[in-house]
Amino acid sequence: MTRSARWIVFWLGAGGVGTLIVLALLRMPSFGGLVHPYRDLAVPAAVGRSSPNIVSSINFDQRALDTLGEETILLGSVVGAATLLRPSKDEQELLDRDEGRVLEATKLLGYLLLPVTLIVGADVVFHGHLTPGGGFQGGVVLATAVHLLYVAGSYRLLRRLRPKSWYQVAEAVAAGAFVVLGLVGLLLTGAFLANVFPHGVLGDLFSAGTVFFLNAAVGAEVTSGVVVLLSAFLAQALSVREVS
Amino acid sequence: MTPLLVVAFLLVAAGATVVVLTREPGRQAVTLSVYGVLLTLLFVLLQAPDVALSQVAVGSAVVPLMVLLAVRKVRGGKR
Amino acid sequence: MSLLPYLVAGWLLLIGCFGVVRSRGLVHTVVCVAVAQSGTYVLLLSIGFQYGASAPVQGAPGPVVDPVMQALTLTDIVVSATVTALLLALVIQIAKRTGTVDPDQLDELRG
Amino acid sequence: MTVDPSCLPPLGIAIPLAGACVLLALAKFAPRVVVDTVAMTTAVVSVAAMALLVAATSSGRVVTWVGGWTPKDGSGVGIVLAADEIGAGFALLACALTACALIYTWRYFDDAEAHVHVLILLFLAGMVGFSLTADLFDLFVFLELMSATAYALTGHKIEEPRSVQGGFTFGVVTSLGAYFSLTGIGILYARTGRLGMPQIGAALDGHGLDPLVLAALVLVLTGLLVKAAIVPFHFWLADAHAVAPTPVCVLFSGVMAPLGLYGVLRVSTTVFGGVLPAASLHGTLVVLGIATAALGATLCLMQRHLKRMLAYSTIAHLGLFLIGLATLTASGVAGAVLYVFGHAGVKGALFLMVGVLLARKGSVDEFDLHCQGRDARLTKWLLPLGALALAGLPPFGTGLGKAISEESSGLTALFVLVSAATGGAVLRASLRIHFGLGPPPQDTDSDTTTGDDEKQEGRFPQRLPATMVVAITVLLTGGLLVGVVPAVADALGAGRSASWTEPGCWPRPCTAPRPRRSAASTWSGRGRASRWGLAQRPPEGRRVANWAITYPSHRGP
Repeated sequence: MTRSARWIVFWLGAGGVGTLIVLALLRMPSFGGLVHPYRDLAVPAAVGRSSPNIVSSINFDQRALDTLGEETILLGSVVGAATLLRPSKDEQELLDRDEGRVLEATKLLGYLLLPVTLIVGADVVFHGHLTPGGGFQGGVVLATAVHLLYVAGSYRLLRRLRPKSWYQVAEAVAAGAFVVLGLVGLLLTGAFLANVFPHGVLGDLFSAGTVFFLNAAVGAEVTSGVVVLLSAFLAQALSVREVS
Repeated sequence: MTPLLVVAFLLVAAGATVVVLTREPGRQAVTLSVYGVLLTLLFVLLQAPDVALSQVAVGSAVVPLMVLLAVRKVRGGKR
Repeated sequence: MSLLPYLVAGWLLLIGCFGVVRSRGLVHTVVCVAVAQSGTYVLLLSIGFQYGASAPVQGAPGPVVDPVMQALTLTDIVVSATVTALLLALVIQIAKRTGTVDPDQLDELRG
Repeated sequence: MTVDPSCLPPLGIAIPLAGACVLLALAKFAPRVVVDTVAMTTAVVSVAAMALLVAATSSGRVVTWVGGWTPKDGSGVGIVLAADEIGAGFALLACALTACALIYTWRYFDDAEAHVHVLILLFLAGMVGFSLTADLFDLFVFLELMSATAYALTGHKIEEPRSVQGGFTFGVVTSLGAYFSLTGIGILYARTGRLGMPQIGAALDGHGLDPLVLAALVLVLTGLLVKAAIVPFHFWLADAHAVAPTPVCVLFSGVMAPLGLYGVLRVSTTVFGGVLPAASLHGTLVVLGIATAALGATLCLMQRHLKRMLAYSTIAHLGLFLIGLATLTASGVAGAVLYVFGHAGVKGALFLMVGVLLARKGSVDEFDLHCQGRDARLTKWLLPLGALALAGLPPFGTGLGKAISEESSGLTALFVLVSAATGGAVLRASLRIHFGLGPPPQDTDSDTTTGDDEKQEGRFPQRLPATMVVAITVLLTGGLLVGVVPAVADALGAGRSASWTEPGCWPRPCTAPRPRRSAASTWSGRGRASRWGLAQRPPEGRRVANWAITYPSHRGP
């Protein structure tokens, strides 16, 4: 498709869709209104399962299948991106390059932030059913923490601390754990992804039943997945070179 | 609608426009990161702390980082 | 005024598409796809909002905003990040194989 | 031991997922034969589970509330999976094609560890989920799962510029389409406060078609029509399907693109069936279908790159399927679905045969291969046979499906022309390659994509591996069986069309006159109950009653 044809298609489509969207939006219920029927059902359901963070209860209990799909997308994308970014036949990963010089202050900041970020990340994962956050957010923070080593300028150290294939195994095991937890529900109650573990007391660390465990599984999966993803990009940008 | 919300919505709309209109991909990673922060602020105002946490981690850190690394590699490929 | 959130959401979606069509570099295209998707976050959260309601955490007294929409937005954000990663990976390979990321110079790109 | 059918739909999603996780965990250490065995076992178990599900649907729709969130007092928060004959049939088709693709793959890839297998299994989980879900947001999630794994698979041959570019176009176009769908889903949620398809449908019923509902319909269908490569969203398909690894092409053309159409059918009947004037929907979809079929057939005849030729023939057939489905009558839908099944077998076999040609001769270019295939024992006879089947030769499923859908759509001439053109193009190529028909063609047209710079795939074996022959034979036989075994047509409802027009059956009949409700009626779903057959069909009471949703009383007009 040529550039001008693309523009014609775009303006026709945008005109049509834009008009339609505006016409539709004029009939939307007004912003900030009181009517939220699904919420009125979901909130008592979450409280009934001792899950103060209602969003987590929806993600890991009421609509857990969505999250299973979401984590599968993550798994597929990580495997896909890692496969797409593999060194091709005429390329090689060269290990001897260490990137640039880094200011001492930056280095120090990187090393100082590392433990703090790790703790914050773990906290976000394990209190996912109690406070805002959860496996996904905490997992991303944890994975970022590992990569603070890169900010600190130590790509080689990062590579040593980050054996890619083991993270991939960890990701597979964590994603598998989600499925297994779902199947446990199927075995015990006949419903896939049922919340079968004791719900505990509202507000306790070990409460909300399966939500806690699914959260942890997702945390592990996201951590290892994002590490694999970032390492594939880092390797492409820093060390994969064509062999001439 | 509170003035704060109005401002936040308008900032997000403006931020997105700037990101799209930034042609230079290296600079776009920066505007994208700022846009991520604007979205985070909006989400906080919309009483969505979970979403705001995700957005700040993904939208203003991980994705811009991947964009930067991709830009770097793409430029390197041209040499 | 109460239409503003929805209009902003629609604007994000369309400006993202505009950017994709206008793009002269594939990395730019990928970023524009991500911007288009951010329109859906704004739309979903705006639909779930309620004046005076608090965040759906900790059993706060009084009404809370719609947690379902927040859960959907979370999923949406994950989808966005992963799709961006995959597309960027493809862009890196295109640049390697063809030496360019300008869509007009790539004969196979007809979209 | 009897299996409760309601646990089968989630198992259909969980089994391939579990298999993929095991494979990924083993990827680094396991020898190749273990990888292939695990992948194959997973696919076979999935086929068995989905076959059981199809058997169970013959006595009614199988409804599963995931997580045990069965609605209490008629209102619930959970996600619902619903399998009927068509949905379960699509899930079974996806599993069976995956099994065939994996048999073919047995000796095919040698470089990339187990990652291709992992991606194929995750792709399968997405397709099964998409076929069975009755939740609109889940539809989006599984659509994205199918898409994300599909981009990665399309661009898998990273050494080839065309492959990565095809994957990129595919990714950008279908992602944008999916975001439009999600916008539509959001708008529907704003109006109805629901995410389950039948629940949204019940809430919309009888309230007329205002711009909001119309916009939501257009937006949701956009993403699905992009996936199905319907004009004007067709252009990405040929670029992507022509460059993907051959076994993956089988899945793309055979089931992924038709699944987009299945989504159109499911959404437009379950969600919008009650508000949409059937005639206008039918008209629009038929026009789109005719344009797609005509364009696909024309472009198919013009190709010399064999995989592109097959890809354009897929576009043409998608147009025909859409016309069949758009009738929204029992026989039209059944015919179209039968056509999809027959086409999947035939097209899959054709793709694999082209893959064999590529592996042996190092080219997929019709001109380049002229006279080159005289010694090919397998493809020499099977490729022309596949071409005839593609054209709709009677004993094949394509023939029966085409016959039923052309009859119910009344567009016989179009069906005959389009299928003959696509079959003819393949036949022409096959005769040129294997029998040296006509003079060696000259390279005159520099504009068309040639197929001679395609890289060889696989290990280039001296003897054709038995696994490849088995995969081709199974697919072709499958395409034949769909046509000759009356049980298949029966199961799809072609033989008992009466039951389709009964209320309570899904998809909802749009031909029956629908009582208009006054605008003043409330937003309750009570009027809907009778149309879902709650009153008339007590024997199925328990299952159908699960669908019935009452609405919180504070809901205003």
